[in-house]
Amino acid sequence: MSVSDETLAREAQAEHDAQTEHEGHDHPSDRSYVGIALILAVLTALEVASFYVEDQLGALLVPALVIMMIVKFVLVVAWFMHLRFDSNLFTRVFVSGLVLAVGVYAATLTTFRFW
Amino acid sequence: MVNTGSRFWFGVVALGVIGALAYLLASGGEPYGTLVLAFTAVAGLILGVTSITLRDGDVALAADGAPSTAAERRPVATRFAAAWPATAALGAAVCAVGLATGGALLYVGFAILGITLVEWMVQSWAERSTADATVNQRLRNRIMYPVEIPALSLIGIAVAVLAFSRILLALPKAGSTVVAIVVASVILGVGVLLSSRPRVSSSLLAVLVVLGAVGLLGGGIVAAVAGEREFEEHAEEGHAEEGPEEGSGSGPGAEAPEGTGHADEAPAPAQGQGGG
Amino acid sequence: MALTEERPPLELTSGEEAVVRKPLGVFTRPSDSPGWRSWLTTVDHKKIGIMYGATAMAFFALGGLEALLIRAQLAQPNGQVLDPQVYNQLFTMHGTTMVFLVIMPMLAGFANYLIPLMIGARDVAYPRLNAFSYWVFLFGGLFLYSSFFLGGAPDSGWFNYAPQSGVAYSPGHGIDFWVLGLQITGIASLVGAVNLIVTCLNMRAPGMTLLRMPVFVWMALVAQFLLLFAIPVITVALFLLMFDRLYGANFFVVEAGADPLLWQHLFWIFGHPEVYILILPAFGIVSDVIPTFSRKPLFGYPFMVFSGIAIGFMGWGVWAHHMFASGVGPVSVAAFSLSTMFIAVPTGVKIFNWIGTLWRGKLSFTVAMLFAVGLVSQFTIGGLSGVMHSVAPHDTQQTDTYFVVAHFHYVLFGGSMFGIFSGIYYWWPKIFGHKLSERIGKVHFWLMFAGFNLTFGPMHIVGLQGMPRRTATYPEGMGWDLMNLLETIGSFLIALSFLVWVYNVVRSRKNPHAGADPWDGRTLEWATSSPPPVHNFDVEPTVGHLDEWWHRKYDEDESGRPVRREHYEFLSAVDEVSLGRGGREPQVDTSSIHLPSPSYWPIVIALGLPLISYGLLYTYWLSALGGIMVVGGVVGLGLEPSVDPEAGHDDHGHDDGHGPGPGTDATGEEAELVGVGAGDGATASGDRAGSGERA
Amino acid sequence: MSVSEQTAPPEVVADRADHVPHDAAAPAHHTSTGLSNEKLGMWLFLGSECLLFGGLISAFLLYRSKDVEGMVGPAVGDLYDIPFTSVSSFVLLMSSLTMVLSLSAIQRADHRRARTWLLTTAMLGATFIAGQVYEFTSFVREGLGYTTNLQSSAFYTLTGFHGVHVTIGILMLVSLFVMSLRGRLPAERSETVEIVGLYWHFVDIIWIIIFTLVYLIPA
Amino acid sequence: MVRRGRLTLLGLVVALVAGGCARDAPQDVLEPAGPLAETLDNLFMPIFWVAVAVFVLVEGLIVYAVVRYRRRRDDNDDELPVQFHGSTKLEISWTILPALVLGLVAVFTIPVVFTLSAEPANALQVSVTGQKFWWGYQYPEGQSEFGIEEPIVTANELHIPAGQPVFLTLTSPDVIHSFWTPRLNGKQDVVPGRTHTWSLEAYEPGVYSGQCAEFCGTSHANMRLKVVAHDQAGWEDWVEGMQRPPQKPLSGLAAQGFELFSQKGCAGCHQVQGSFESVAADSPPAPDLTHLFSRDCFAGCIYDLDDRNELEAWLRDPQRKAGSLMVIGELTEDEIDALYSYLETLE
Ligand code: HEA
Ligand code: HEA
Ligand code: HEC
Ligand code: CUA
Ligand SMILES: [Cu+2]
Repeated sequence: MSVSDETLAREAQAEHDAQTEHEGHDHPSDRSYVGIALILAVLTALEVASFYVEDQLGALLVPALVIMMIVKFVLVVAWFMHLRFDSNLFTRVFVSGLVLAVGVYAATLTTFRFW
Repeated sequence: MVNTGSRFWFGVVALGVIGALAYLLASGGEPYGTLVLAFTAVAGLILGVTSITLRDGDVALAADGAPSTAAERRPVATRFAAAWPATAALGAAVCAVGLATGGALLYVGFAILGITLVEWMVQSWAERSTADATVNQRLRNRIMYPVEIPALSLIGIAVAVLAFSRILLALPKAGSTVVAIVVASVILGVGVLLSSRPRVSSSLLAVLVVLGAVGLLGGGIVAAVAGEREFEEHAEEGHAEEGPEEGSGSGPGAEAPEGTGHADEAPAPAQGQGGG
Repeated sequence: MALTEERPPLELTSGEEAVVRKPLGVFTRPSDSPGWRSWLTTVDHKKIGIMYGATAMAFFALGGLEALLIRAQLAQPNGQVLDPQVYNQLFTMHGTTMVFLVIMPMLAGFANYLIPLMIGARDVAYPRLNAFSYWVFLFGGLFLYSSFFLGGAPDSGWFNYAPQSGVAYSPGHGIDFWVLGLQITGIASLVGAVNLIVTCLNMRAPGMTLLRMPVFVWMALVAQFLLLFAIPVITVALFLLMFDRLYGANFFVVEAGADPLLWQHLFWIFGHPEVYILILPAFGIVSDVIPTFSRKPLFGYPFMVFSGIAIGFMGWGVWAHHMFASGVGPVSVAAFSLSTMFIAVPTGVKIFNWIGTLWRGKLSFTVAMLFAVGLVSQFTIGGLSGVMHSVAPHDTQQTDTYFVVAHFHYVLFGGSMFGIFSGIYYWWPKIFGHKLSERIGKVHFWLMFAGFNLTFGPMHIVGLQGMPRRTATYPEGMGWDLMNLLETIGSFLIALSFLVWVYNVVRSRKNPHAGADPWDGRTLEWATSSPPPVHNFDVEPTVGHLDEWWHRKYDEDESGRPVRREHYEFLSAVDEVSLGRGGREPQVDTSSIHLPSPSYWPIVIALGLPLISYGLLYTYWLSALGGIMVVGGVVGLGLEPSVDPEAGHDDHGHDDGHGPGPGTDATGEEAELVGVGAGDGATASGDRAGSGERA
Repeated sequence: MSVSEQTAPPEVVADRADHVPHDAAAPAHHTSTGLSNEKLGMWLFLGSECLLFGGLISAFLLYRSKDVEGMVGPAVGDLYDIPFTSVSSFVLLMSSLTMVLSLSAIQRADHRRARTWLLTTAMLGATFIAGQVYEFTSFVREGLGYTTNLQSSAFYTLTGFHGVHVTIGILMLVSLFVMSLRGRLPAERSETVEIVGLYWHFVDIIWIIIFTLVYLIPA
Repeated sequence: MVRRGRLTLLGLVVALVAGGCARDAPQDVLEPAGPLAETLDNLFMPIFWVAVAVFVLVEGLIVYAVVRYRRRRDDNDDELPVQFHGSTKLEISWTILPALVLGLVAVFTIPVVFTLSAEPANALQVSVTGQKFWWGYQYPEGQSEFGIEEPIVTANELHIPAGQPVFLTLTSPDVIHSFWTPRLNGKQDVVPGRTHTWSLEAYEPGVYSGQCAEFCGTSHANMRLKVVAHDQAGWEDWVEGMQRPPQKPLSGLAAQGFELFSQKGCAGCHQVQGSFESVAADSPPAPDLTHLFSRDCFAGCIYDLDDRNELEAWLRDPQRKAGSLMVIGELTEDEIDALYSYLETLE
C-alpha cells in the first residue's frame, strides 16, 4: 500500500472517530460566551482607537489591524460558530473555502502590480 | 357580533371619512365635496349599526343552539375573513384619494385591493374545500403563510429601519452616533433584563413594546417631517452624471444604493436557501 | 432549510369523519400521480436525473445545430451563409450552450441518478432542492434562449470579455440575457453542489467508507466541490457586469478608470476549475466502464482517487494561463505557466492507470467500452495540446487561434462528450430496462470518432497556420481553405452520427428487457432491478468492499482467481432475466419504506427566477411577481414537511436522510431491521430452494 | 486493497446494530458521518460564500487603491464616519453574542429566553441595517452616488451585498421567533436555530473583515 | 476493425499534416521570419516532439492493449483474467517521469518569458492604437537614427526597417484588441486603460500578414493588418515620403473632391496633415489619410487600394464592412469620383 493510501485510510479513520465521538455536546456555558464577547468588544475598541493614533503607529498600523481582525474572526468562528467543539469536517469545509478565497484573490490582486 | 354585512358598511364609513379628510386637504377646504363624503360616512355608520342590531345574514346566529355537526360548524377562519370587505373598501378609498391627489397613494390603494383580492379568494376557496374547518384553515395557511410571513416581517423590518434611519439623518453627526449607541444599548439592556428576570409581567412587557414602537415610529415621523440635517457636498470635480439621486425624497437612502439592494434581492434569497 | 416539518400528523379536531374530501385544484400537495404531472412535482432523484439528461441532450442538438451553421459559414473563404452579427451570436451561444447547458447538466444528471444508487442510498440528501436545481437549470436555459426572440442573443463569446460586453459596446439586451441566465443556472449548480456533497458524505450505506466509493462518485464529488467554490466567483463577475449594464456602475467602464483585467481574472478563476468540472465526472464514468469490460478491477484505485483530488486542487492555481497575452506581466506569466504544466502529472496518472486496467484484461468492446477507450485516446491528444499552451511564450502564438479551438474540442468532445456517451450506453439498460442496440451503437461510435477527428484534427493545423478563432470569415490565399472544408465535412459526419444515436434511442424501446445486471457490473446500482424501484433498494446494502456488487457475485479460489458464487442476492425484486446464474431476490416487505413526497414548490420558486430577470430588463412589476414567487416558494418549501403526512404511506415514504422526529425515526429503524431480517430469512430459504432446483 | 481480502457475507443485522444511534433524546441523524445534513449543508454554503465576498472585497480593494486621474466625486475614504461605523460594527458583534445565547437557551429548552434573545438579535440586526441606510443616504447627500465613480460602485455593491445578507438573516430570525411563539420550535429542533445562527455569525465575521479592510485601513 | 480504424486515422493525420505544411500560408506560425518568432519556434519544436513522443507512447500502449487483450470469440466467459489491483511502483514512476519531463520543459520555458518581455536596445519606437476595426500607427518625432524628424502617422500598414528591432507601445480607446503578426512575433492584447509593449523584428524585407486576434465586435474578422519590412533604401524612401505633406489640389476633379472632403464631413473624422487637422492627433476616430495612397490596403487591410472599384464601393457604402464605424450620408457617383480623385493625390 502506498503512502497516500495510508493517508486516506487515516482520513477515513478520523471520520469514523468523529462518527463515534457523537458530536461533543459539551457546549460552552453562557458565561464563556459573554467572556468571548467581551474580548471581542475590547478588540474592536482597540481597532477603533488605532484609528485615532494612526500617525503614532506608523507602519505598525496595518499589521496591528489585520492581526486584530484575524483574532476576532477566529474567536467568532471557533466559539460562536462552535467550530472548536464541532466535527472536524465542518472546519475543513469552511477553511478550504476560506483559504481558497484568500489565496486566489490575493494572487489576483498581486498580478495587478506586476506591469 | 360584528357580522359580514356590517363590516362592509364600516368599510364605507372608513372610506367616507378618509375621503372627506383627504379631499378637504387636497382641495384646500372646498366644502361641498367634503360634506358629501362625510355624509356618506354617516350613512354607512347608520346602516352598519342597523345591520348589527338586526343580525341579518349571520350564519352563526342561525345555527345557534342547533346541534353542532361537522357540516354546520362555523368555519374558524370566518372571524378573519370578514375583515376583507372592510379592507376592500379601504383600498378603494385610498385609490380614490390617490386619483384625486395624483401620486403614490393610487398604487398603495391598488396594492391594498390586490392583497385583499388574493386573500379573500384564497380564504373563500379554502372555506369551501372541506367540511372540516381546521383542515380549511390549514389549507389557507399552507398557501398564504409562505407569502404572509415574509411579507409581514419584511414590512416590519422596513418600517423600523426607515424610522430609525430618519432619526439618524435628522440629528447632527455626533448626535446620530450617540443615539445609535443609546438605542443599541437599550435593545441589549432590555434583552438582558428580560432574560435575567424571568418573572417580568406581561403587561410590563406590553408597555415596553408599545413604548418602543411608539417611540420609534413617532421619532421617525417627526424626524422625517423635520428633514435631514445639512450635508456638505464633497464633490471635488464637476458632477458628471448624478441625476437620479434627486427626485426621491421619501425613499430609503438614495436611488442608487436602493437599486443595488433591489437587484441583490433577486438571487440572494435563493442562495440563502441553498445552504439551509 | 430546516424550518420545517414539526407539523404533527393531521388529526381532525372534531374527531369524527376520518376521511376528509380532498380539495381539488393545484393548491393541494401533489400526490404521486402517474402521468406527466408526476414529472413536474417529482422529487425522485432518478426521475430528476433523467430529466437533466433529456434536457441536456436537447440542448446538445441546439448547440450542435449552431455549430453546424458556424461550420457552414466557414466551409469556404468569404462565406456568405451568415451575417457577422449572427455568426457572433451563434458561436457565443454555441460555447455557452455546450458548456453550461449540455455538459454540466448532463453530468449533473448522471450524478443525480447514480450517486444514491452507487452509495446505497434511497435518495439524495435534499430531494426537493434537487428538483429545484433541475427546474432552475431548465428555466435558466430557456431564459437564455429566449434572447433569440427578444432582440438578439448575446454575441461577445462565451467569456464575454469586458468592455466589449459593456453597455457602451453591446447596447442590446443580448448580454443581459447571458448575465442573468448564467446567474440562474449558477443557482442551480450551487444548490446541486451542496446537495450532492452532503449526499456523498452523509448518505452512504453502512460500510460504504469513502475509500469504497466508486470512482465515479469520487470524481463527481470533487467536481461538486469545484462547483461549490467556483460558482460564487462567476456570480461576483456576473453581478458586477450586471450592475454596470443595468444600473450604471463603473466596474468595467474604462473611462472611469476601471481595469478590464478584473473581469478576466474573475471569469477564469471560475473558468478553469469549470473545465475540470466538465471533465472529472467523465473520467469517473470511464473509470467505472473500463474495469467492467476488462473484467478486472480498476488499476490503482487510490491513485485514481488522489489524482482526481489533486487535479481539483491544482485547477485553482492556473487560471491566468488564459491570459498569457493579456499583459499580466512576466512574473505572473511565468508562475502560471509553471503551475499549468504540472497539472499534466495527475492527469497522466489517470491515463496510465486506465491503460493498466486494460492491461491483461479481457476486453469486450461494447459501445460503452469503445467510447471509454475513445476518451482515453482522444483526451490525451487534447491534454497534450494543453501542455503546449502552457508554454507561455509560445502560447502567444496559439492563443485565440484554432489551435485552442482544437485543444478544447479534443478535451471537451473527445473527453467529456465521449465519456457521456460511454455512460449513456453503459447505464441505459439500468435506467430504461433495455439496452441500446450495440450494432447501431457501433456505427454511431465509428462515425462520431471519424467525424470528430476530421472536424477538430485539422484545426490544429489551421491554428498554427495563423487562423484566429471567432472570425466570421477569412480571405482566400491564407492556406486555410482545404482544412476548413474538411472540418465542415467532419462536422456533418458528427451530425449524422448524432442522428444515428437518436435513431438508436427511438427504436430501442422494442429491445428486450436487459435484466438487472446485463454487463456483470461491479458497483451497487447493478444489484437492484432495472429500472430501480422508487426506493432504490428493498434491502439497504451493507458494504464490505470496494466493488461491493462484484464481491457479492464472485469468490476466489485458492490461486486468487475469481470464481462466480453459486448464489448471491440482489438488493431488490428483479425480473426473470436476472435470476439466472445464482441470482436471488430478497423477500422483504417494502411497504414501510417512506420517501419524500412530491412538491410544487421547487417548480414555483424556479419559475420565479426568470420572471425576476425579465422584470429587470423590462418592467419591475414582473420582478415583483417573481420575487413573491421566490420568497413565498422558499418559505412554503420550508414550512412544508418533506414527507406529506396526508399522503397515504403506501408506496413511498420518508427516508430523506433524517427523520421528521425521534418518534417516526424509531419506526423507520424498526422497519429497516424487520426488512433486513426478513431478507436474510429469505436468502436462507431461497438458497436451499435454489440448490434443490439445480441438483 | 488486495485480492486476498475476503468477502464478508453481509452480516447485516449485527453491523446495523452499532450503526444506528439508539439515543432517542439526541436528534437522530442516521447519516454516515453522524452529522446532520442541514448543518453540513450550511457549512458548505458558508464555505462557498467566502469566495463570493472575497471577490467583492477584492474588487473594492483593487479599485480603491487605483489612482484614477480626474476622478469624479469624492473618494469613499473621505466620507467615512468612523465613530458611527464603529458603533454599527459593535452592534453586529453584540448581536452575535445574543444569537449564541439564544441557541444555548433553546438547547436548555428555555424557550422564553431563547425568544428574548432571538428578538434582541433581530432588533440589533435591524439597527445595523438602519445605520447602513443612514450611512448610504448621507454619502449620497455628500455627493457620492452609486454611479459616481469606481470606488463608489465597488463600495455600495460590497456593503450592499452584506446588507442584503443581514436582512435575510433578520427575516430568518423573525421567522424563528414566530415559530417559537406558535410552539413549533421545540428544543429538539434547536438545530434550526443553530443553523440560522451559523449564517448570522458568518455575516458578522464578514463584517469584521469589511470593517478592518474597507474602513480602518487607509487607502 | 479497431486496428484498421486507427491505421486509417494515422494515415489521415499524416496526410493532413503534410498537406497542411506544404501549403503557402502567409500567417504560418511555424515559419518564423524574425528573431523573436524564431525564439518562440525554437521553444515550440522540442515541446512539440515531447508531445509527439507521449502521444506515440500512450496511443501505442492503448492500441497494443486493445489488440492484445480483446476478448476473442472462443473465450470462455467464466474464466476471468488475473485480478490485480495496481502497482505502487509503476504508479509512482508514472507520476514522477512526466513530472521530470515537464520540469525540463519548464526550464526551457521560463527564461524565455523574461527575455522576450525585455525592451530591445536601439529600437524604432512606434505607438499603436487598436480600435474598432483598424490599426493606427504613430512614429514619434526625433528618432533621427531612423530618419524620423517629424512624427509620422499612418494606419493599417506598419512599415519597419528589416533587421532592426521595433518596439511597440500599444493602447486602445475602445475594447480589447490583440496585435498579431504571426511570422514576426506572438500576439499582445491591447487592453483599454492599459499601456502594453511589444517587440517586432523581421530578418528580411517583405510583407507580413497579421490580424487582430481578440474578439472585438462585429467586424473582428476584418481587422487585419500588414507589416511591411523595408531594406535600408526602401525605408529611407518611405520615411521621406511620409514626412512630405501632400499638396492641396488646386484644380480639376481633385479640387472638387478636396471641397467635398470637408463638406461631406470626412474631415470631421479623418486627418489630412497640412489640409485638415480637425481631429485630435493622438486619438483620431478614423485613419489618418495624409498618405493614403502610399498603402496597399485599407479599412483594416481587407480591401485592395490598387483596385479603384474597392475604394469607390467603400465610399458608396462603408457598411459593406459590417459594423464599420464610418458613418456617412449617401454620396452621388459624381461626388465619389471627385473624392476619389482627391484621395488619389494623397500619396
Ligand atoms: C474539459 C476541459 C478541459 C481540460 C480537461 C483541459 C485541460 C488542460 N488545458 Fe485547457 N482549455 C479548455 C478546456 C480544458 N482544458 C477550454 C474550454 C479552453 C479554452 C477556453 C476559451 O478560450 O474559450 C482551454 C484553454 C487552455 C489554455 C489557454 C489557451 C489560450 O487561450 O491561450 C491553456 C493554456 O495553458 C490550457 C491548458 C490546459 C492544460 C495544461 C490541461 C491539462 O489538464 C491537460 C493534462 C493532460 C495531459 C497532458 C494528457 C495526459 C498526460 C499524460 C499522458 C502524461 C504525460 C504527459 C506529459 C509528460 C506532457 N487550456
Ligand atoms: C462541450 C463543448 C463543445 C462541443 C461538444 C462542441 C461541439 C462542436 N463545436 Fe464547438 N465550441 C465550444 C464547445 C463545444 N463545441 C466552445 C466552448 C467554443 C468557444 C465559443 C467561443 O469562442 O465563445 C466552441 C467554438 C467552436 C468553434 C469556433 C467558432 C469560432 O471561434 O468562430 C467551432 C468552429 O468550427 C466549433 C465547432 C464545433 C462543432 C462542429 C461541434 C460538433 O461536435 C457538434 C456536434 C453536434 C451536432 C452536430 C448536433 C447534431 C444535431 C442535429 C443534427 C440536429 C438534430 C435535431 C434533432 C434531433 C431535433 N465550436
Ligand atoms: C464618422 C466618422 C467618419 C466619417 C465622417 C468619414 N469616415 Fe472614413 N473612416 C472612418 C473610420 C472609423 C474608418 C475605419 C473603418 C474601418 O476600417 O473599420 C474610416 C476609413 C476610411 C478609409 C480607409 C482608410 C484606411 O487607411 O483604412 C477611407 C479612404 C475613408 N475612410 C474615406 C472617407 C471619406 C472620403 C469620407 C467622407 C465622405 C469619410 N471617410 C468620412 C470614419 C469616418
Ligand atoms: Cu480588434 Cu478583434
Ligand atoms: Cu484553463
